[in-house]
Amino acid sequence: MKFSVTVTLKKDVLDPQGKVVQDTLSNIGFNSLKSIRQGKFFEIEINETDQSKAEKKVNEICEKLLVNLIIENFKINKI
Amino acid sequence: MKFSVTVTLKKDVLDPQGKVVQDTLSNIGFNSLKSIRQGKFFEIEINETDQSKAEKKVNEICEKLLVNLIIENFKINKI
Amino acid sequence: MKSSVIVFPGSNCDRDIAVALEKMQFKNQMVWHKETNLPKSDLIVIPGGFSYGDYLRSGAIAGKSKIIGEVIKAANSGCLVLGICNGFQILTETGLLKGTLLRNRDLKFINKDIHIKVINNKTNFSLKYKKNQVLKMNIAHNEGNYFTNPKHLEELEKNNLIAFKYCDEKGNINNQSNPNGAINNIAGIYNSKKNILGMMPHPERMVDKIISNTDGVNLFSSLLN
Amino acid sequence: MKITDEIIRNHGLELKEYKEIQKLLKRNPNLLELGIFSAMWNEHCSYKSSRIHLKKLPTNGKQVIQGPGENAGVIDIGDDDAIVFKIESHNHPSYIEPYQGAATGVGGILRDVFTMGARPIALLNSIHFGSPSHPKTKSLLNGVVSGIGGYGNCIGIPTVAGETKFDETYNENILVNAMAVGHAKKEKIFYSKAKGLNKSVVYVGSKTGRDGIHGASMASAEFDDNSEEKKPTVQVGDPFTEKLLLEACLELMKDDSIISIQDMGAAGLTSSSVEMASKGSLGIELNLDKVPCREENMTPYEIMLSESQERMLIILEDGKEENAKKIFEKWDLDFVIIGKTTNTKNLTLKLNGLIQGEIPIDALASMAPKYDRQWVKKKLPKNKVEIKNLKKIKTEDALNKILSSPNHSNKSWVTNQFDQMVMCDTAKRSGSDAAIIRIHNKDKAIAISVDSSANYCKSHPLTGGKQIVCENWRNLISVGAKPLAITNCLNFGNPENKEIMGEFAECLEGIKESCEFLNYPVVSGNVSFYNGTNKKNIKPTPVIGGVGLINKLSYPLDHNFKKENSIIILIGKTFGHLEQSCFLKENYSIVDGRPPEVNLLNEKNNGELVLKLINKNLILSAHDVSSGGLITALCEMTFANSIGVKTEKPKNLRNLTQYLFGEDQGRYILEIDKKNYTTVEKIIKNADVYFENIGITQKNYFEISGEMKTAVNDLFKVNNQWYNNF
Ligand SMILES: Nc1ncnc2c1ncn2[C@@H]1O[C@H](COP(=O)(O)OP(=O)(O)O)[C@@H](O)[C@H]1O
Ligand SMILES: [Mg+2]
Repeated sequence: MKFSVTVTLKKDVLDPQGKVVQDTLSNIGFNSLKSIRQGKFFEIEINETDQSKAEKKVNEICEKLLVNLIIENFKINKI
Repeated sequence: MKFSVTVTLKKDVLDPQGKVVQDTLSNIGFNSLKSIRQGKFFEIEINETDQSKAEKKVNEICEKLLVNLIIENFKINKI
Repeated sequence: MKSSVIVFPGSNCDRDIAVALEKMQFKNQMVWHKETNLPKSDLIVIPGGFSYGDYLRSGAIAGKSKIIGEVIKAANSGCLVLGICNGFQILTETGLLKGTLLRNRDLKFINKDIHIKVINNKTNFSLKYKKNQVLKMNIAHNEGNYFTNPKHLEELEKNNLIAFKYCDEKGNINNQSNPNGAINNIAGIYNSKKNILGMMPHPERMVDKIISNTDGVNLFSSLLN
Repeated sequence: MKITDEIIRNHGLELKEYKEIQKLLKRNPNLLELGIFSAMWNEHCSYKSSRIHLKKLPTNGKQVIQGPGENAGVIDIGDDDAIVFKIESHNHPSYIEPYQGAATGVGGILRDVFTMGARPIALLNSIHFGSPSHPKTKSLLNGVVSGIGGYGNCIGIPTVAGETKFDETYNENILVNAMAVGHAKKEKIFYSKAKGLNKSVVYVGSKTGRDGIHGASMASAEFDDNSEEKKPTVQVGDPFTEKLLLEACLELMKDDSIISIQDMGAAGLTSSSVEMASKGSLGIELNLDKVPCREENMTPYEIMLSESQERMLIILEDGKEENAKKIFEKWDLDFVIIGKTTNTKNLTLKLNGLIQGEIPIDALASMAPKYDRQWVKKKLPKNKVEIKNLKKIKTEDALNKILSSPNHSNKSWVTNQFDQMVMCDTAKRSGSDAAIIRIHNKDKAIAISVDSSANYCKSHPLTGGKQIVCENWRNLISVGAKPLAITNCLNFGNPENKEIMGEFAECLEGIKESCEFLNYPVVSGNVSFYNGTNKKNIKPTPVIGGVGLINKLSYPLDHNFKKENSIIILIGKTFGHLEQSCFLKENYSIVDGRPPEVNLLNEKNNGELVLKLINKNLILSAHDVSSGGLITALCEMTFANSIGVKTEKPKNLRNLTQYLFGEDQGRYILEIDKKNYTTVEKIIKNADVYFENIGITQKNYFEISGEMKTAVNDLFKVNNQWYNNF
């Protein structure tokens, strides 16, 4: 079973990458950009046929390793 | 208008990050994991009310700056 | 004084810190990350480098290693812990130190000599320095942009838990003298009990006149007291 | 599958070469075999156009332990210490994907060095980009610099010196050359020559994926407008795994388990296995089903031609397999016995027991084509530039132009992205004439520098070839090191063009003359041909990487003025040679005429004298005079400590502009404490070396009497502007 996980920085956390990208874009003439924030993306495949069990596993993987819960949020989607 | 962009490595391109994450997960006891690949995620907000125009802009931003087209693929979604 | 240096795959300042510790007469041991027992030590050092390639987030994977559990136990019972650069990142990932280290402000790796000011000189790590003394140190990192929430920041400032701040040659702390965007120019912090220090600059690179200078020596000699 | 002419051409082979293959095999090759031939016979692996010329280089000397032919050269630096070093190009991959191309270039050269049993102690690079105004330059520069840093910083080896240059000749073809230097014990050098029958052939490191299949052929094919399409073969570097591989290999090398070891570089498993067997006059048999693969269903063709990084092939002594395996498992690396040595002198490839291909090793190695390509000599250009006819420019303005030009600007934007201090033995970092690296736990050190002069080489390849070796030698002398040996990376255009081949042959002749005269042998190197696009070739750009020895590092010398009121002298004669100079290029956009003459006798005498003075502790700071001439060199000496200088105009005045900006060779500027001046003067006069007393240091101001006086800090600012654009 396959899932995608998106990890994003929490609202009040500084996003230096997003900021530089935004500055660069406005330097090269993209003025309509309002905001851009950068995060991570994972594609996870798991040997498990029961969806709710699988989802629980992925959730655990996120909380234990993939995500720094102090500064990041995450979202899981089945794909 | 808001979009999400997911950037993933092309098939057959080495993903050193994903590999280390996978090994670590199996070391800390996640045995059912089949594969994990890492990518990037962006949330982009744009001052533009026409969806197709907005999408075109986002596409351009991706190709010009966010994505390394040589080794990465990307997908845009309206959110 | 007994010290232990924890070695992770991808650590690369482990030898450097060992050389500095031995030069300062510490009895030092290297501890491989797969070991489950930590030798009895007065000081544990988590060295700089790129543990696990800094993949995922710098320090994240090392923060999950077996030996780290032992480090946490020792730290909680009062053992002195020093995390330098990647070691600082690992300490924040384990929660031993609060806050986090984000990408540098301009997204580039930075290696250069910078200046830092000794903010608290009353700890086991700093008592040989003068208050507000300006030190020339070397930094080498991609993710040294210290960030924390406003509440914790206030706690750091109020309880004198900031070890060092970036400054210029003359001691001015401002945006120009901030190499990586760290909040309030923070270069190193203590935990509330002040037995754990995390810092981005590399004191072990400043113990030999032929190579650089000796501004790092007093950090180690403070620890010997 | 039928092998068509098109398939042959797609493999970068000429039809006549294919005929040769049929003759050697006495049959038609299958596709796997064709792929293997194409990898081994391409320019990159076979050196088919260059071998005849490379043979002429001097490669011997008391200091040489291993010359060209191994993974890297090895020299003796006294006691039981040896230095292992080599330079290599990664030009084409870096143009296609600058970050990964540069990163894997660094990874590759590091493996060459630690395969020989050395712990890498320093990295250097020579990078050449197109014109700053070219639309691609900025992102290529960014990508290459962060790629070099990304790899070196992560693995924890300091990047300590290099050169960064811009010229429109590299618009469509940048140069990325990486050099690695390692330290080994003299008695513990490892070689690639296989020995003994039925020995285990072991694969260690990363898994094999479909990376860079046909990269080796790509690296030697000229670009055309479709080259963007070749992209998916890009290799991705994994410095973390390389660090594990480095530590695991060095751990295994502590005892004597290893008979032979070879990294998998260009043409991966193919070239590594063939090289080991060929050097040992043996056969080798590989079971491809045993090779650790990253993707499912990889074909023998893909496995043999993959250029996945961070892999090694090792031949082990009998009975050592278990222990070796333990070491690699400790470091979380794959370790698989994939074959054995045989007496067949064939490369035998099996899949699940069935033979997939079988080729005589000799056919791949010693019988590979060798061409004596046509070449033409280049005459010394006529004197052309009439200085008198040029529009007058104020000295100060001309100096500012040079200091703020891309090629002369302060490089800290680049070098601050490299960890220069890790390992804590870097006594002089980038910014100095040569980097100084202390040998760990000892008080001796080595000095290292890389240099090139494409304009000189273009104008007159013979002189240019001579000049770069001398400039490199001078850079080492300037930090007090005795130059010992060099490595070289020869970046040229299309060798099938006889002008280009002439540039190659004559640059090499020049290199040879200097190396011979200076007892400065070549111990390793690399040739990169086909640098160019659509028939437009780059200027000939040989790059020299030199290593020298400092016997006792009590006081690392640099080029920064140390105090006020010291006496400044200039060693060597000034004629005022302005053709091909930086002065003409930056101020008049003139790149014309002949390069400055190289007088090897003076070069040697001057260098040896300077070294003697330094060794007697009579010199406060030293700097060689190179591009930009005397005034630029003097200026560079003032920056670090804000100590300026006051110089007098020369007494028997030639043209002042020529005097200040001329690029005559073999010159050094020395700062001497007043109290030592008479001693120094006596030594110089005894050595019969020409020198001039040109001025005195002073606080804060850079002054040429009656001509200009400017605050040092202002000049420094000018020197630091250019990279702010990035
Ligand atoms: N890409 C680079 N990597 C490391 N160091 C560099 C690089 N480019 C330039 N440098 C350093 O900048 C300084 C100036 O370079 P250059 O003008 O080529 O010196 P020189 O004329 O003495 O050969 C040198 O110390 C050189 O090592
Ligand atoms: Mg020089």
